[in-house]
Amino acid sequence: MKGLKEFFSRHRPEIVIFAGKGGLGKTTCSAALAYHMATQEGKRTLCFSTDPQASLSDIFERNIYGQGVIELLPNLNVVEIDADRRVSDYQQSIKRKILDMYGLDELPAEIEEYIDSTSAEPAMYESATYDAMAELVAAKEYDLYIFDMPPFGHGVRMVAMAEILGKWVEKITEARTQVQEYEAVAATLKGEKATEDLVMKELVDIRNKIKTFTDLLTDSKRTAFFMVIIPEQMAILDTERALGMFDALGMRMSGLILNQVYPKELLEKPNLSEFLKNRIEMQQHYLGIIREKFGDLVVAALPMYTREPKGLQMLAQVAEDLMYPKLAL
Amino acid sequence: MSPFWLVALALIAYYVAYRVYGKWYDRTVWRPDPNRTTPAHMYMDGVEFFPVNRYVLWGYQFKSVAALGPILGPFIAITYGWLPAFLWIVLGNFFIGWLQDYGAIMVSVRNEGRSFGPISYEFTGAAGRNTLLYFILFYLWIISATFIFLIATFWNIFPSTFVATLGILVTGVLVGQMLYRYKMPIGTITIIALILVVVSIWLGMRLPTPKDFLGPWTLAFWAAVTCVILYLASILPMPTFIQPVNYVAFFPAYLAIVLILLGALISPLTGVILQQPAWKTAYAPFVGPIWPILFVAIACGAISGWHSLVGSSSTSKQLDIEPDAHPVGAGAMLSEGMLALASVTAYMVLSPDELKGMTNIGAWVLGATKLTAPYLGGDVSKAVLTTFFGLTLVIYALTVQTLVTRFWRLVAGEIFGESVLGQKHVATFIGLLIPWIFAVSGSWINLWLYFGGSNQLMAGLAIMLITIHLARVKAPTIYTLAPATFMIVTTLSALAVQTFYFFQATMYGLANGKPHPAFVRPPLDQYPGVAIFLNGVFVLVGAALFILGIRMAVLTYRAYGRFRAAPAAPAAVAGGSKE
Amino acid sequence: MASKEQKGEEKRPGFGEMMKGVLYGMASHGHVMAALRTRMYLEHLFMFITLGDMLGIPVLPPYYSLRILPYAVPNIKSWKMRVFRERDFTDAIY
Amino acid sequence: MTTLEQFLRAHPDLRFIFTGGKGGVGKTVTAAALAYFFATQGKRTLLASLNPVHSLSSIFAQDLTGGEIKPVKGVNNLQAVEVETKDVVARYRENISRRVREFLKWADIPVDPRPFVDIAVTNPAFEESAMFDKMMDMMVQEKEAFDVIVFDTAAVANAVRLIGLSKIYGLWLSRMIESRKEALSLRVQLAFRKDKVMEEVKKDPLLADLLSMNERFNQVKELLTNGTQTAFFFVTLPLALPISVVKRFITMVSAYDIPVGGVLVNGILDRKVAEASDEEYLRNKFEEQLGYLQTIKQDLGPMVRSFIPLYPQEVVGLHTVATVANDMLHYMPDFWEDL
Repeated sequence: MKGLKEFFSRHRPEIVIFAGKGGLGKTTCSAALAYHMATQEGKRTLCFSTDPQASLSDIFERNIYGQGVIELLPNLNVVEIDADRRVSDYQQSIKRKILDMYGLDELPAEIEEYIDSTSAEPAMYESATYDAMAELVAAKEYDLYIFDMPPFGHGVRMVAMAEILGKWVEKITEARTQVQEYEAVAATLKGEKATEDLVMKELVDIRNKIKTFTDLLTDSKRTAFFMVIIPEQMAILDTERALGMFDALGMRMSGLILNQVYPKELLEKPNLSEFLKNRIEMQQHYLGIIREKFGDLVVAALPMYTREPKGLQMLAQVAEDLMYPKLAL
Repeated sequence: MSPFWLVALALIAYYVAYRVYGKWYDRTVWRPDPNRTTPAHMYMDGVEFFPVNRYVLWGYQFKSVAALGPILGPFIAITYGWLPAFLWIVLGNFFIGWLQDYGAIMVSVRNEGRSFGPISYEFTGAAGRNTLLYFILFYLWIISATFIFLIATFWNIFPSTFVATLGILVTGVLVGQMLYRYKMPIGTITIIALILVVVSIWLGMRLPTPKDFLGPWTLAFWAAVTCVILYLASILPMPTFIQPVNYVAFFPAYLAIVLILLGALISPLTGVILQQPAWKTAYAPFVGPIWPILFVAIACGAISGWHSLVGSSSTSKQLDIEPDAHPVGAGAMLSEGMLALASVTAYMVLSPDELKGMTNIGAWVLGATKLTAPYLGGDVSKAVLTTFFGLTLVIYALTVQTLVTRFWRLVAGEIFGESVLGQKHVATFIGLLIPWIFAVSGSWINLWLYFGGSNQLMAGLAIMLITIHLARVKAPTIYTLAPATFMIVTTLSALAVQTFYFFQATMYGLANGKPHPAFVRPPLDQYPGVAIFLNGVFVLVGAALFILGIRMAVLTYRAYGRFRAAPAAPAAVAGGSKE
Repeated sequence: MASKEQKGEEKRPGFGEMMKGVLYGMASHGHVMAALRTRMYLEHLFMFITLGDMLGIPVLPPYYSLRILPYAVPNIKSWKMRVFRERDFTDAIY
Repeated sequence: MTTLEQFLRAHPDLRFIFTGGKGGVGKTVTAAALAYFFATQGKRTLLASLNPVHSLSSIFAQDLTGGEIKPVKGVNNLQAVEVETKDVVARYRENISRRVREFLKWADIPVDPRPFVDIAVTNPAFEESAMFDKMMDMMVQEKEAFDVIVFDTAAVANAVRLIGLSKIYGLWLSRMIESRKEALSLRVQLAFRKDKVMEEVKKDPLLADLLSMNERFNQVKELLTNGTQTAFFFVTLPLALPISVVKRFITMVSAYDIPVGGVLVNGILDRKVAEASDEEYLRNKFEEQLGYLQTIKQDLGPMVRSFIPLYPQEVVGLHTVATVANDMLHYMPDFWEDL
């Protein structure tokens, strides 16, 4: 197992994404990597959690949820977005824009209701998260962005979403362009000047944003995807499924990170409790399967820590294990 | 006699129709109200409904209604002599023609801008609309058959026109590209287009196509080429093909009208005189007796059903104020009458020698050249003028036919829905294959009369719909009921006569084992079975048109009776709300 | 075409203007209508995938659609009218 | 502390059980154990997994895939289903794309409208709505066939969405219905064949769908907020992250008037196991656990219903589910009282 250090010596991604099922340690890995990159490699790093469970706050032991970008240490910036609030802010801004554009005092009821009820659209929440990510990346303020993906659909959904949004904006731009073309011709024939299309301007803006980000996400040179896995049957099945989804999207997984592994050496301890012995043996069994199934894809393995990894000190430990894994598969 | 006097007389008649009869009729029947909100304002959506100034609308309506009908119809009509044709064009227009065009616009304006499909639905129910739908399906086949035949014929008899036509099409496509892709100003585009039109004519003269090069199959070949062009027109986006081609075609086509009218008006100076007899016969074999045939032969010059379809489809939705309907509807129709007169004139100036037999479809070109050459450079320019007028004939036929083919596809889509037959490519293919077969059959005069019959019948039915509306709002109906009845009886008779001819021909064919010589042309004379079969098909087509026509007539008369007996309709039904 | 709100009592245009109108009507008006209609259907498509749920058709997440909404506000009514008007085959002659 | 047993005795009419919690805390296992328990009590029980990625099959070590309700082999009265949404999504898409195509009947446009329609109906979130839809379906339709339905509501994000949805979904639905009605009445108004269009409008499948969805939604909302029939159980581990998730979760759920059944603490390292050896691992872990359990007791004390020990093996197979079900009701860590 080569470790992430080796990976980063060969690759210089601008974005690192941790995907996978919830509860396996994605957030911990994200936080640890961010900590390492910021403090050891001197990279301006942003760690972004899209996980609605707000665990970044717990890991850094500081409430950062919905507070915007916070600089925890020099170079180490974290943000945990409150997607709900983002959605409602966005809705407000649209309302205000309509009022301003037409000099209205209040919105037509139909429009107001329409805007309000969009928060019920299940994808609204994800789109808002996506938009927040795109916006941060577009600002280009950091050398490295680390995203902790939400657990639903293994975070792969987010990429699928990027793809769909990309296609969507392509299509509506195409339709709009044609609308404009015909409008322009009608105007030309009438001897009038075609009016500038404000919608088009907006679309170009949206498209640039989505396209830049989606291109970045799908460029394996600039974006690295890691998935966290633990040596249990269900996690293995899940990982296989996620890899399938990745393939379907035409994307490549940069590596798997094994977590919560009991050191095999423990077995040699003479008075090992039956309990631990059983667990370790079970793990060994699944590790074998992992080796067989994923082999070289596993880039790092984290031991089962004796304490829940939180706080900067523990993070330093996790980071160390991530970069230079001591465990062998 | 100089054609001038005829044109002058007609002008006076039309002036009276427009100013005196028209104004009186307006006061008595429609009472257009400048304050009544028109659908253009009521439903303004900037796409279908929006007010357009009356000059523009007049130009649009005239352009949409003026086609090959008034140009070629008189050619058949003068079989009986020019006087009956002349009288029909003047009087038919005076008492019937403009009333229909005008009424179609008004009835639509007073019914929320609805077109004839919805109006027939409202007045005569689903049965009426469906009958109309199927009637139109056949009607369009027949139009297509005649126009495809004519285009093919023109290309063959004017060898310089094919390349010129191609030039116009290519220019049209270029204009589309300049407009849509390069977004050039329309002035520049027009200048380039006009230069290219001249180049096209020049090229056409330089590169004549060989005459009859495939022997009897030449016509079939040219008809197939026409179908290919029409196919493209039907499936390509309208704004980038049909419309720009129309734009380019507009200039030569209308220049031709202006030149002929001018030629007729200054004929006392140029010395061109009438050479055709005013009266020839009351019965032409295989064409039919003067009544009802004359009235359907001039397919558009005096009255045409196509006009009310156009008028109620787009024009009525864009009428700014009700009084505009008079100049737009009546004005355009009377102008069309002038176009028909100009054509009659073009035929009249030909000597009986020049107009030999019924085969010379190019007679109009000959006459037009004769009328205009004297003031356009004399004999030297004759070759150019022949190409030019030949080309305009093709253009008239082709531009209308592109719309007809596309329209047929939409009708097929409506009838066959999402099944294969309603599918864009399949529908277009069928909408061209059948007319192609019809065209190749060669019974073009009789087909033309089918076309005229169904077209004028359409007009009669349109006037009936107008009459129903008037009955509904308790306005005087006699001024439309009488013409409608005359048109319906005449056209049904004409259809019956033509169907009977085809029936006779089929029987003759079956009895003798070879097709009747008057109802077959090369190449089908080589295939008697096919020719006889086609005659049989034409019997069926005629019967279908006849039966659908009768059905629609019955439905409209019934509706008329019903509305006549009903108490006055509330104001809302009578038209837009009062402001 | 510019709409004339003052009805009935517009001043008579000069001959040149008349001819311009007539020529435009003959040469271009049909084309303009065809272009406008094509534009309309394209706009239908555009609106379906941005604000389709305004028609009670639950379509894509309108997160970015909302940014289009302000521009569409004044046209929503006429858009609905255009979408829902039942069209007949006889409306398609232009 | 009211134990799970006491709680269940006090709520004999419970029909809908939901489990929630952070990912990886053992929700599915807990749900399976609860269902197993109800089944052994002689209640006709349905265990429904609403996860986008199902694991019922691996937990019961038998094939429960396919989206059909299947009996669980080896347990009387217990049936299970791994809910699939493909059919709902496909029907949904087809329905919408047909409506859209209708509007383009006369459209003569230079583009192929199909990809536009496709993109308009491609939405990963449809699956979530569809899942919610299926859940509503089950609550309304399978009510009679089963005495108890246990829902495993997937990772917390989905569960939040599911619950959140139940509030805004109503708003969204009623707006959709309104728009659709407006659309249909406009259609009639702008039709020339009013009677024909009226017929079509009456049969409008979209509106029918929306209305039935609304009706089901109202029924479900009532059921969801009914404390004698419904209970939400939250699963946590004695670790900081899952605990804070559960806390946030409970606040939210209560705000929606959804009855909370209680908190189930999973993965308890028993004192005996920890002290049986002198490994640092277990000792440290036990120490750490005491701290977290203290937090739980402090913050969630009265809500705690049961404890599930940490097993040396992964919970896979029917017998282990049985063990969990048994422990869930009877296991009590001896140090809880002293915390």
